[in-house]
Amino acid sequence: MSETAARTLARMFERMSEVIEAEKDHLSELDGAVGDGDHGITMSIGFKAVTSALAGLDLDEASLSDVMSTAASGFLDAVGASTGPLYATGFRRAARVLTGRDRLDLAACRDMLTAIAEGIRERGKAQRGDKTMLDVWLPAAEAATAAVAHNLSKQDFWKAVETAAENGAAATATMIATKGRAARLRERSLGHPDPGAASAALLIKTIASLQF
Amino acid sequence: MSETAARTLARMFERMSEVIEAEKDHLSELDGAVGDGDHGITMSIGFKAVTSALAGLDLDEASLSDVMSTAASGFLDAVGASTGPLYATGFRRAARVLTGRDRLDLAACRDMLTAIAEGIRERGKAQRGDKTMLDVWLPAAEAATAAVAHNLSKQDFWKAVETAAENGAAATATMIATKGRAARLRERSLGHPDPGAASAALLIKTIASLQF
Amino acid sequence: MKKLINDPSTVVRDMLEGVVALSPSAVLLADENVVIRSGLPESGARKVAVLSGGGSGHEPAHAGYVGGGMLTAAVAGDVFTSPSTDAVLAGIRASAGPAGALVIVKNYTGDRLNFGLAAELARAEGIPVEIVVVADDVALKDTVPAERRRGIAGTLLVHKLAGAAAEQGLSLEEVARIARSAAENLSSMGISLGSCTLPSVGKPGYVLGEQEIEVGLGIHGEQGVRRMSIASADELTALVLQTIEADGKLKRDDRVVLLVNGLGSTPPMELSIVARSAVAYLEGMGVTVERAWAGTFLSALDMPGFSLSVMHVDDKALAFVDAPTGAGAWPRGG
Amino acid sequence: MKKLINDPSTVVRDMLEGVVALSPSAVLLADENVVIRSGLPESGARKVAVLSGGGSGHEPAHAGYVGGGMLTAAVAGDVFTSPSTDAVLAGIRASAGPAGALVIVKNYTGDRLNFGLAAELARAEGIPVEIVVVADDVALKDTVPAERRRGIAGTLLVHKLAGAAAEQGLSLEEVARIARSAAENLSSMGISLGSCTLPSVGKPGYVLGEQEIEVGLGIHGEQGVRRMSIASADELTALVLQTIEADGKLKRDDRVVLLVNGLGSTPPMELSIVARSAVAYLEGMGVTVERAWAGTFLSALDMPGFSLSVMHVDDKALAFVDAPTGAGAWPRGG
Ligand SMILES: Nc1ncnc2c1ncn2[C@@H]1O[C@H](COP(=O)(O)OP(=O)(O)O)[C@@H](O)[C@H]1O
Ligand SMILES: Nc1ncnc2c1ncn2[C@@H]1O[C@H](COP(=O)(O)OP(=O)(O)O)[C@@H](O)[C@H]1O
Ligand SMILES: [Mg+2]
Ligand SMILES: [Mg+2]
Ligand SMILES: [Mg+2]
Ligand SMILES: [Mg+2]
Repeated sequence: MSETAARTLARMFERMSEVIEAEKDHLSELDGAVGDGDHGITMSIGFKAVTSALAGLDLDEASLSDVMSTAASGFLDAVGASTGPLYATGFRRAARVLTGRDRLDLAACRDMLTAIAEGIRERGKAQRGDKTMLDVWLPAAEAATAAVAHNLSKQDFWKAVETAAENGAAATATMIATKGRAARLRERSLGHPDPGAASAALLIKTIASLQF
Repeated sequence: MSETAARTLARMFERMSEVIEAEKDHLSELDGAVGDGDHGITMSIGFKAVTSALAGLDLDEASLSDVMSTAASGFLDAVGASTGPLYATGFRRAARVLTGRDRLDLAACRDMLTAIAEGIRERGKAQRGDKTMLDVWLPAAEAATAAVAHNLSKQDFWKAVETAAENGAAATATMIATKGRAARLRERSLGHPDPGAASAALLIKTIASLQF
Repeated sequence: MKKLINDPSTVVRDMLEGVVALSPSAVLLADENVVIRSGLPESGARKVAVLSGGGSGHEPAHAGYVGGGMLTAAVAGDVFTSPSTDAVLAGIRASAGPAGALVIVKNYTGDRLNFGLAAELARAEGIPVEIVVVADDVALKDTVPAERRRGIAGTLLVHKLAGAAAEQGLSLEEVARIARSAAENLSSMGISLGSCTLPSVGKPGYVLGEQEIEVGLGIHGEQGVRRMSIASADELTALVLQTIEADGKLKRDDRVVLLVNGLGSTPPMELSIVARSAVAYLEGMGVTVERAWAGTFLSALDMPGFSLSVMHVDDKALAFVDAPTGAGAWPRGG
Repeated sequence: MKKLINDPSTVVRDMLEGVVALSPSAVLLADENVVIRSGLPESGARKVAVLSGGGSGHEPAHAGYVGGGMLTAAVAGDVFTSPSTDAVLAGIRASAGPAGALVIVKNYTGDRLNFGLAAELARAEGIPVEIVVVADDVALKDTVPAERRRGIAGTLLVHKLAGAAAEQGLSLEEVARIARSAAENLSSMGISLGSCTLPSVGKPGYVLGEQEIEVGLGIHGEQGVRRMSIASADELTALVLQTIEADGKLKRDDRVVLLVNGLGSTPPMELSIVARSAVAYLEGMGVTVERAWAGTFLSALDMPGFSLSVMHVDDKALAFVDAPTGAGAWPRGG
């Protein structure tokens, strides 16, 4: 059982990397409007580093937690953009919460999403409404928590998570940035979605599509 | 008698300053073709400094030598172009050769011209044909020496000196500069008269016109 | 773009190799863009390590300040890009021992996050680490809250004080306290006469008019508070110092040190003229200028312009300022 | 023209006032643009004075090199104009005693004449004076005879050796001999990426194309040997060092010190990259680089570009190079 779950999680990162690759230019464009235009590049470098780190892992022996902490270290090889330490921290927290677990059931997925969101919050010291990726990860984690509490089906669980993420990303267009580079522009960031939120929604959509 | 001679010599410097002032732009233009375009300015500053230094001198008490050495010091106040130390040295040598003399006869004029030429040669280490002011002062001094040797009249003396100066200045247009800033241009200086030679010819013409 | 480089993609490594080739006091790690003070004793015998760094393009910061009595290590990112957490961690590991490390960070999100995470990872490995964030730029004082001010050239005064304190053998806690107090006593602001050109981009970030200057811009060419016409050195200097004054950081009888910084392509003649204006202004308002330096200390690639940094000092701080250092880019005299 | 100045007509005085305001080791004469080392003993107790100077616009040369162990006085003319004989004489009088003065002159007619006449006048007053002319620019080696080569950035190595020798209390004759030997062992050459703008003129002396550079130009923007397209730092460095080699001044097993000089607006990042190239080239040809520095040491106003200076040294010369100095602009380390 442990084998399969670790492989599944590794596949999740591969798919994430593919999606980011496909949306790379679009993400950089979004960052061009409010930041320094490199978000597609930094995410691409980050997830490539993750998949190549995972390629070095013996997935027959590795635990879920091993996969997550390998992904975290891989992300740290990324060029020093804001996203590097944010996702690395998120993945580290997820590795911690997955320790000793060998099944990717809905409770594990809820805990994983929550750990990532908390890790990003802790590292970046941002709050909801600050126009960052947190405006996607937080509502997604909350939707997952509510879905488990209401005993939703797997399909409905992932539907709820994905919708929360998409709504969160869309909402950033109406926010004024107060964190990261976009913060220097303040009002000028109004009307533009946050690139980090957009990529976060893509990642969550990818996880949802795997229907663990 | 000493009074009159000193006054005459001081008047010579005044007239020189006036002539330089009138030809200032033209001299700078000549320098623009082969040098750094400031020869009119440096000569103007130099001779203004000379006349203002002489204004501080009691001409009823001063000797010919006093006038010359005051002119020399005055010239040293000039901005630091090549001409400053060249003329200052020339005038110092002239002051020395006029020491103890109180008449501006033709022998004194010959010695004065020769001393100026020698001072310039000594200071600048240039030779005839190097395309400098020396190509005017040297032939002028030689013409004066020959004129005295041949016992020429005052009028013929000054005619000979003036002609030698003018020919010397004209000849610099056919020379390649080897001294001063124009030397860096070498062949490119061919065809252009030397500004320092042109101003030297103007100065000698001014002396000649006074017919001491 | 005309730049004295080999390849836009190797500027950082080439530059660091040049820095260490010229500096007997620093070595470059083989696999990371980290410059370390040479001749460090073995881990157990080390004093508190003082680290700094950030994106490249700010030379001589930060590698130029590596040396006894100043930085123990400098971590260099790509041009105008924070170094990775890994690189920072490698720097901490290579330079710090049980006495710990003080990490001095300019207030940019990427730097705060990467240096912050590296510090946390180092702590998990048993190395005590303290972080000091420098946010000395007063230009945006009416635009952003104090904690979001940028870190600019004054940062190297924090390096100096922390490095001198560490060299004295003080504890990490003490060194951190001294660095924090330096950061709090510090105000800076810049004025640019033009933009800068990233080697990888090849053209300037923006173009100013023939007579136009940008007041209060950041060291990556970020927007300032306004554009205006070029004015005299006296006027521009007064403008900067008045902003610091209005921020409540400068008044009669203060004792300060002054840093006149060139942004990358400002000739020494102009920096001396600005320095004259700044000293005269400060002395005119009754401030004592204890030390003053002019030079290119923390640049923004090839940007023309200057910044002024003013730090309040007492006798103790001055002693740290005056303490000897082997860092190649720290100026003489003052 | 955007420059950090007050008035084109006061740049020199303003600049010098700035230099001495920042340098505890130098004072400015009230009525001449002459900077003198502070705290000189009374005339009879003075060591040999070492003077230099020339037109302004070459900052930090020459005032920045005034200080113990380097220059005793620096005489500044207007921008790119030799100082007057009077000013030089004032400098000699103020700095020299019976032990005499060594005057170091870059090889320009105006400088040679004014410094030369001042030396003569000083001698007439009883002050022993020796003159050393520096003509280190090899760029025009195939165009002008050796004695007409220009003096450029290497000059400050002559300042350093002469200053260190004087500080040791050596006689004028000895100090002059050491300076002359330094000048003879010295080769320099520059490459510019653009022109410079005189404050009083307000526009650049010439304009280079987008990709064009000028090889071998002088420090007042005088013509070089040729224009070519920008090339890599490695290539440009090789070009300069090959010219010095071809002049017979560089060969396997030589021991040299290396000065990488910015011409006024070259950012430190680029100078470090050039330094890396130069050290690698020299070491690659079997030359030992005993010391090396990069910085803006002798500029041409706001000209972008660099020059390299190479001086042959033996142990004695190296000891003078390494001797301590209080001159603010002399670099650390090396
Ligand atoms: N403090 C923060 N907390 C959470 N997310 C942040 C924070 N600062 C920035 N971000 C996210 O990072 C994104 C930018 O990432 P990226 O462009 O890769 O890095 P950089 O800003 O360093 O160029 C922003 O769009 C935002 O979503
Ligand atoms: N070594 C020298 N000997 C004699 N005259 C010289 C020498 N060098 C330059 N000159 C003269 O000086 C003139 C230039 O003077 P000026 O333009 O006033 O000074 P600068 O060359 O310093 O700008 C030249 O035209 C030449 O006649
Ligand atoms: Mg970005
Ligand atoms: Mg970025
Ligand atoms: Mg001229
Ligand atoms: Mg001139």
